[in-house]
Amino acid sequence: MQLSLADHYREMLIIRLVEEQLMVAMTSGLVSGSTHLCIGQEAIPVGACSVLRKDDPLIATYRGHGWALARGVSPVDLMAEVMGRDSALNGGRAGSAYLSAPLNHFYGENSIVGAGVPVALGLAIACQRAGDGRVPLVSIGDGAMNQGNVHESLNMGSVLEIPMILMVENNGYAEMTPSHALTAVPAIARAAAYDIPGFETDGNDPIAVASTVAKAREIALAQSTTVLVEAHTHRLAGHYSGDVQAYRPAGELQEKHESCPLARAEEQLTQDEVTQIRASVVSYIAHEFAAATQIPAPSPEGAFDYVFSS
Amino acid sequence: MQLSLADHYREMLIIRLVEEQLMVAMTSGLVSGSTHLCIGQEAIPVGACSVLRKDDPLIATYRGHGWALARGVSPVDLMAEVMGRDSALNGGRAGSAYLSAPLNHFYGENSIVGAGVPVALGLAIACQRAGDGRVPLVSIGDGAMNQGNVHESLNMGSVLEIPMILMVENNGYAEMTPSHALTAVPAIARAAAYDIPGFETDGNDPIAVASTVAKAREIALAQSTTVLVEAHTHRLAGHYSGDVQAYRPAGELQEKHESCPLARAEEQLTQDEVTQIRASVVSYIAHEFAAATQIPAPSPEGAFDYVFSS
Amino acid sequence: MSSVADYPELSYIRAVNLALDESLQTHPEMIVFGEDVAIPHGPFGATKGLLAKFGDRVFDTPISESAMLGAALGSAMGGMRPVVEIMYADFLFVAMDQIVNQIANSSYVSRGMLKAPLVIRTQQGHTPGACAQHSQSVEALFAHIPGLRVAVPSTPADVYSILKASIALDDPVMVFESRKLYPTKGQVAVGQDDSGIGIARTIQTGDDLTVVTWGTARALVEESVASGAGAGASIEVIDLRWISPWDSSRVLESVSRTGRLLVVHEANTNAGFGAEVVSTVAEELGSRLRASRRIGLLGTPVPSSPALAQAVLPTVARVTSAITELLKD
Amino acid sequence: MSSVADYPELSYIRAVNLALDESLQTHPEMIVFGEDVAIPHGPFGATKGLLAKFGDRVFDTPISESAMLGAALGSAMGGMRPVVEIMYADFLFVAMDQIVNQIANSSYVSRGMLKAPLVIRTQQGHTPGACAQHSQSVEALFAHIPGLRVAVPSTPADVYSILKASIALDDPVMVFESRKLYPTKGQVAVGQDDSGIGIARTIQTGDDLTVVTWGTARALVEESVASGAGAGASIEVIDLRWISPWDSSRVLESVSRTGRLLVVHEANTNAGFGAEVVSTVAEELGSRLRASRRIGLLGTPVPSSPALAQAVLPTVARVTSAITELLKD
Ligand SMILES: Cc1ncc(C[n+]2csc(CCOP(=O)(O)OP(=O)(O)O)c2C)c(N)n1
Ligand SMILES: Cc1ncc(C[n+]2csc(CCOP(=O)(O)OP(=O)(O)O)c2C)c(N)n1
Ligand SMILES: [Mg+2]
Ligand SMILES: [Mg+2]
Repeated sequence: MQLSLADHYREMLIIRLVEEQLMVAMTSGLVSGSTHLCIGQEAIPVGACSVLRKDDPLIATYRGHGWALARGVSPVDLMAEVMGRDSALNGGRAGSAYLSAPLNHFYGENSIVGAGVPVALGLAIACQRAGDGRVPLVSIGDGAMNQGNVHESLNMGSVLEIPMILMVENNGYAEMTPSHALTAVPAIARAAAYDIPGFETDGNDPIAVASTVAKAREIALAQSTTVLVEAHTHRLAGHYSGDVQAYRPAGELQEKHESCPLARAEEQLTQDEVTQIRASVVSYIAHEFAAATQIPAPSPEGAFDYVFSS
Repeated sequence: MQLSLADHYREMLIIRLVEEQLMVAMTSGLVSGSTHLCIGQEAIPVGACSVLRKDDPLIATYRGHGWALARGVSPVDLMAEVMGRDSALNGGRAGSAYLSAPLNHFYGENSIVGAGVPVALGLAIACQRAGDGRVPLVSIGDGAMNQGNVHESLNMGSVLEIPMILMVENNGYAEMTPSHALTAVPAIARAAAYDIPGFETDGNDPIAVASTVAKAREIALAQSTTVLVEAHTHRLAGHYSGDVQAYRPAGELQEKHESCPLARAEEQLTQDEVTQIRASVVSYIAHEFAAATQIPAPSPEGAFDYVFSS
Repeated sequence: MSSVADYPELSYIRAVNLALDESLQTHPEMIVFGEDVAIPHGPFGATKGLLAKFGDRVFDTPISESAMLGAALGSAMGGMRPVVEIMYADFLFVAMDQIVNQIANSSYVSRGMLKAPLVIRTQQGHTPGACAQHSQSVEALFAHIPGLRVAVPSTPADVYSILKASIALDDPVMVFESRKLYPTKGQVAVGQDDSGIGIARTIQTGDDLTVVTWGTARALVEESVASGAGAGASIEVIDLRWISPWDSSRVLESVSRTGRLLVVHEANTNAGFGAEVVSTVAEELGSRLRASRRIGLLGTPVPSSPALAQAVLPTVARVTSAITELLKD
Repeated sequence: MSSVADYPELSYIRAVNLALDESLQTHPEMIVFGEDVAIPHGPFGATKGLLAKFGDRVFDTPISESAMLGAALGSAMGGMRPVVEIMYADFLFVAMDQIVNQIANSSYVSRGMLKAPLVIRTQQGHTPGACAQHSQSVEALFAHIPGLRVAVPSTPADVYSILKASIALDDPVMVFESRKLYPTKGQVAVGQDDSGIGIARTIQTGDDLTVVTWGTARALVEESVASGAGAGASIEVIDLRWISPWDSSRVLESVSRTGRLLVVHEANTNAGFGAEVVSTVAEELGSRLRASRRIGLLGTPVPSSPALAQAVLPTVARVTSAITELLKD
């Protein structure tokens, strides 16, 4: 079921406004610690989740608010978790960088670069054996391509013929260092090293992402293989909340803002559509944020539960 | 200074006979624990060391007796170390699988699959900064290509432009599992994933190995890059000393023996040359072994020294 | 219930094999994987015959421990019950992130919504000639990590029951087997479940000294005591079997009677789990702990030569002289 | 020698920066590398200005901790003096093999012929909002490994002198800095070398109770004591500064006077280095150790929400009540 651009836009806007709301919350001292926002990268989770099955397992990085929201996590729950409240997600245990929503088949963010990929491989093994057609997707950053665990997982996924999608969100930077200074070749050029199919896509266009991910998913299942997708995008905010971005070349941010997925969608939608969607999402997020601030901090008594589940 | 085939043969024979002598020693209970012999793979260290500078740093795996010998370690020292004696190498501390000969610029074997590669990268950084034209070589097995640390090092060697040679000895197996079952593509096919030059060579021909390594070394220095060499060979013995090799397809060993580097060299040399070299090496190794058995076990008092060097 | 006399004598490695076999029958969602575990039957034979019997529920992997352990976590969260073999405990270090930062956290951070019913089987310790990279005993490191359960079985019976219980548990368990003990034999209560997670075993009772041990070191203690160490005194010997959780109440009860405590393990003494045992007792019993001592590796990497290894690893002689000295206090 | 009053007030992070700067001048073979340390000045500013001053002796690496630590070992054996930054101690787990199986063994197995003069700088501990994967205190794990030296400095003065001494040393040293302490200020004896490897510092003397602490936990102890904990009693406070080697003789001398021991660290209590401290004292002093206690993380992963983190991490209140209780014994 293909989403219209207006639908995609609405979803992307939800993510954008949640992230912006969190920036405000941070400035107001409502968030402890730092967060990693996905501003500029919204088209990737939105496009991908529009074609994944709702029960395809999902794993993201610390920059994963967009994936949680695109997978159906409500903004109030997510913002409450980021603010350390007793949220419906992880009750404040996870915070911004490590949250999960198991009921939404979102197995969570991961704060260790690349470390979600081996875990996704395991989920993929479980899906394959269940034989019910689910295919996990794991998203990482471009810089993560140089972690050993990613390498090991791609080779293992290939030789064991495990259907899985590795989404590489190439946002131009790893922290404060431009990607090309760290990685010998683009992510896509590594697919051949594992004999797996690889696709590139415009990560600022949710429809392009959707069609690439749909194709990747089909091939993963049909050929029983791991598939790599590299989505080109740009991080339009700092690496983390306090990042002053002194390392950016002059004019870069401005230039990159031109290909912002929201701006691009707005060009294609009518003024009316945009105005209407904006109005509804703005008030939606405002309400959700207000609701999140009403959620109390978790009770310390519970802090010792669930170290083990049995 | 190119070695003649006869010289190569002599060197390879030393390695072969040392390994066979160690098998006998094992059967006689003179060796504690297991060893990993390089029978069938002698052409690689011999060919490579014939063109490396004597002070090019070298690192090998647990299957590294050949590298130590090709680098000039005397058989008596090596065999004594393997037998846990107070050898001139590591005084029995290292044993078969972890020995080193720093005076020969052999930084040692490594018993952790792939783990010598990051260390070699560091040596390469030191060589590059010394600026005296040394280039480290690190040898690993084909199965090691799937360890994360190898991946990380190749990428880092590439982006930081570090001259280093990674030698992959593809001997058909990783322990008891044939290589193709474990690795999605041949090692050589991964060079492109790091944007580094890659060469294949006949690992059963010391002259082919020598010329490939010479070329790799030249390019590493000239282009300031890490270079990958895949040498095709075959392990003609078990993975470790006690391996009964039940996993081998019928006839495989026999077939592979035909391309044994020693057998092949013998075909090209005259009968006289072979007889003469054999006679001298046989008696040389016999003497060295006898000398090794005379070396006492290390004194336990020294066992606490050098945990730290300062 | 069959009488004890009927139970078979099995080697430690065969007990491992049997526990895996029976568990694969009991738990249809269980899978077994690792390096050389399927077609080659396992480097030490732990998985012998399982491929033939259970087909692709038993499979070989590349030499990629991070991917293996991540695959264990992911497949466990996805509804399976993986048992993964890490060939030597020394190799855990190439993949420790998946244990410490991933596996150990999953239940806690998700408030129990993500479960990780998985077992990491490995073997550890020194055998003659093994190098420093194949000789370590590393259980203490994992006991320090919240969210992991850690067992160190020392007999065929214990490895059998502990493995079965660990596999049935919905939490991640690390089982540290012993390469040195693989050939040793003992009666195994086949079919009997002993799901005592964290329960120690009292090997012999006594009133003058408590000796706590586990894993390969247990044999040193037994040999020392059998050969008359502390003759005349009455010595209690406890095999912890688990170090996380561990049976502190049993040890406390014992030392509250004996007033003396010796802990013997093969791992390095410094910051080893013996320190946890002694300090827990010291905290609880105060000056009623009259004398204590720990015996373990003496602060060096393990050298390969038997002549050297003997000097740095725990020995029967060291156990015996510690027993003698402690009894003087 | 300038008088103490003349020494500048520096922040902890600035003291790190100065130690690196001065060491780069002293040791021409020293190099500094890590993620974002050169062009971006370091994620926390530890390496600010070093690239400009020392050029390519300071360089950025890909996000590849195994390769980084291997590069540290190799370059050290090759004659350099690398100082590598691991951004968070939690990331050590992706690369622990290079530390435990490679770096720690090199001197011993080669009988000192291969030297590894390298420093692994990292920072650890919890700060508000940090998740379980960015909050751990892991020093105890490394103290258990023969061949490594481990420091946990708690003040600008100490991190400055410890770093300089560690860099000058021909052995591998792990320096666990503290993110939480980075902004804290203190006088630093610039130019004065205090090469006391393994030497603790007595913060205040006393005769009724010995409190041993290190790293971020020191502040809890100081605050507790300053706010009157154990009022009327005389409390000795020792900051270990190093846990491998550690200043056991100082602690023993102290407890032999006080008979009571409290150890406070931020790391998990179970199998933490506090256990080594208490059990060493128990072994040496026997029943003269009348009472002891350890305070640390209470056995959970560290939750992100401050409301929860506060419940599981050590606090001033927990220190104060432990002091009160211990003084009753
Ligand atoms: C193993 C590990 N090393 C380092 C870090 C610190 N770190 C966090 S994000 C990041 C950059 C990652 O870049 P990239 O993969 O491109 O993802 P992006 O942040 O751009 O989304 C680094 C180095 C980490 N979290 N884990
Ligand atoms: C990290 C790690 N995992 C597993 C092992 C066990 N192991 C030793 S040798 C070996 C096979 C390696 O195969 P390959 O790299 O092809 O080298 P070869 O033995 O054929 O020379 C394995 C799995 C190890 N030593 N280190
Ligand atoms: Mg990026
Ligand atoms: Mg091989």
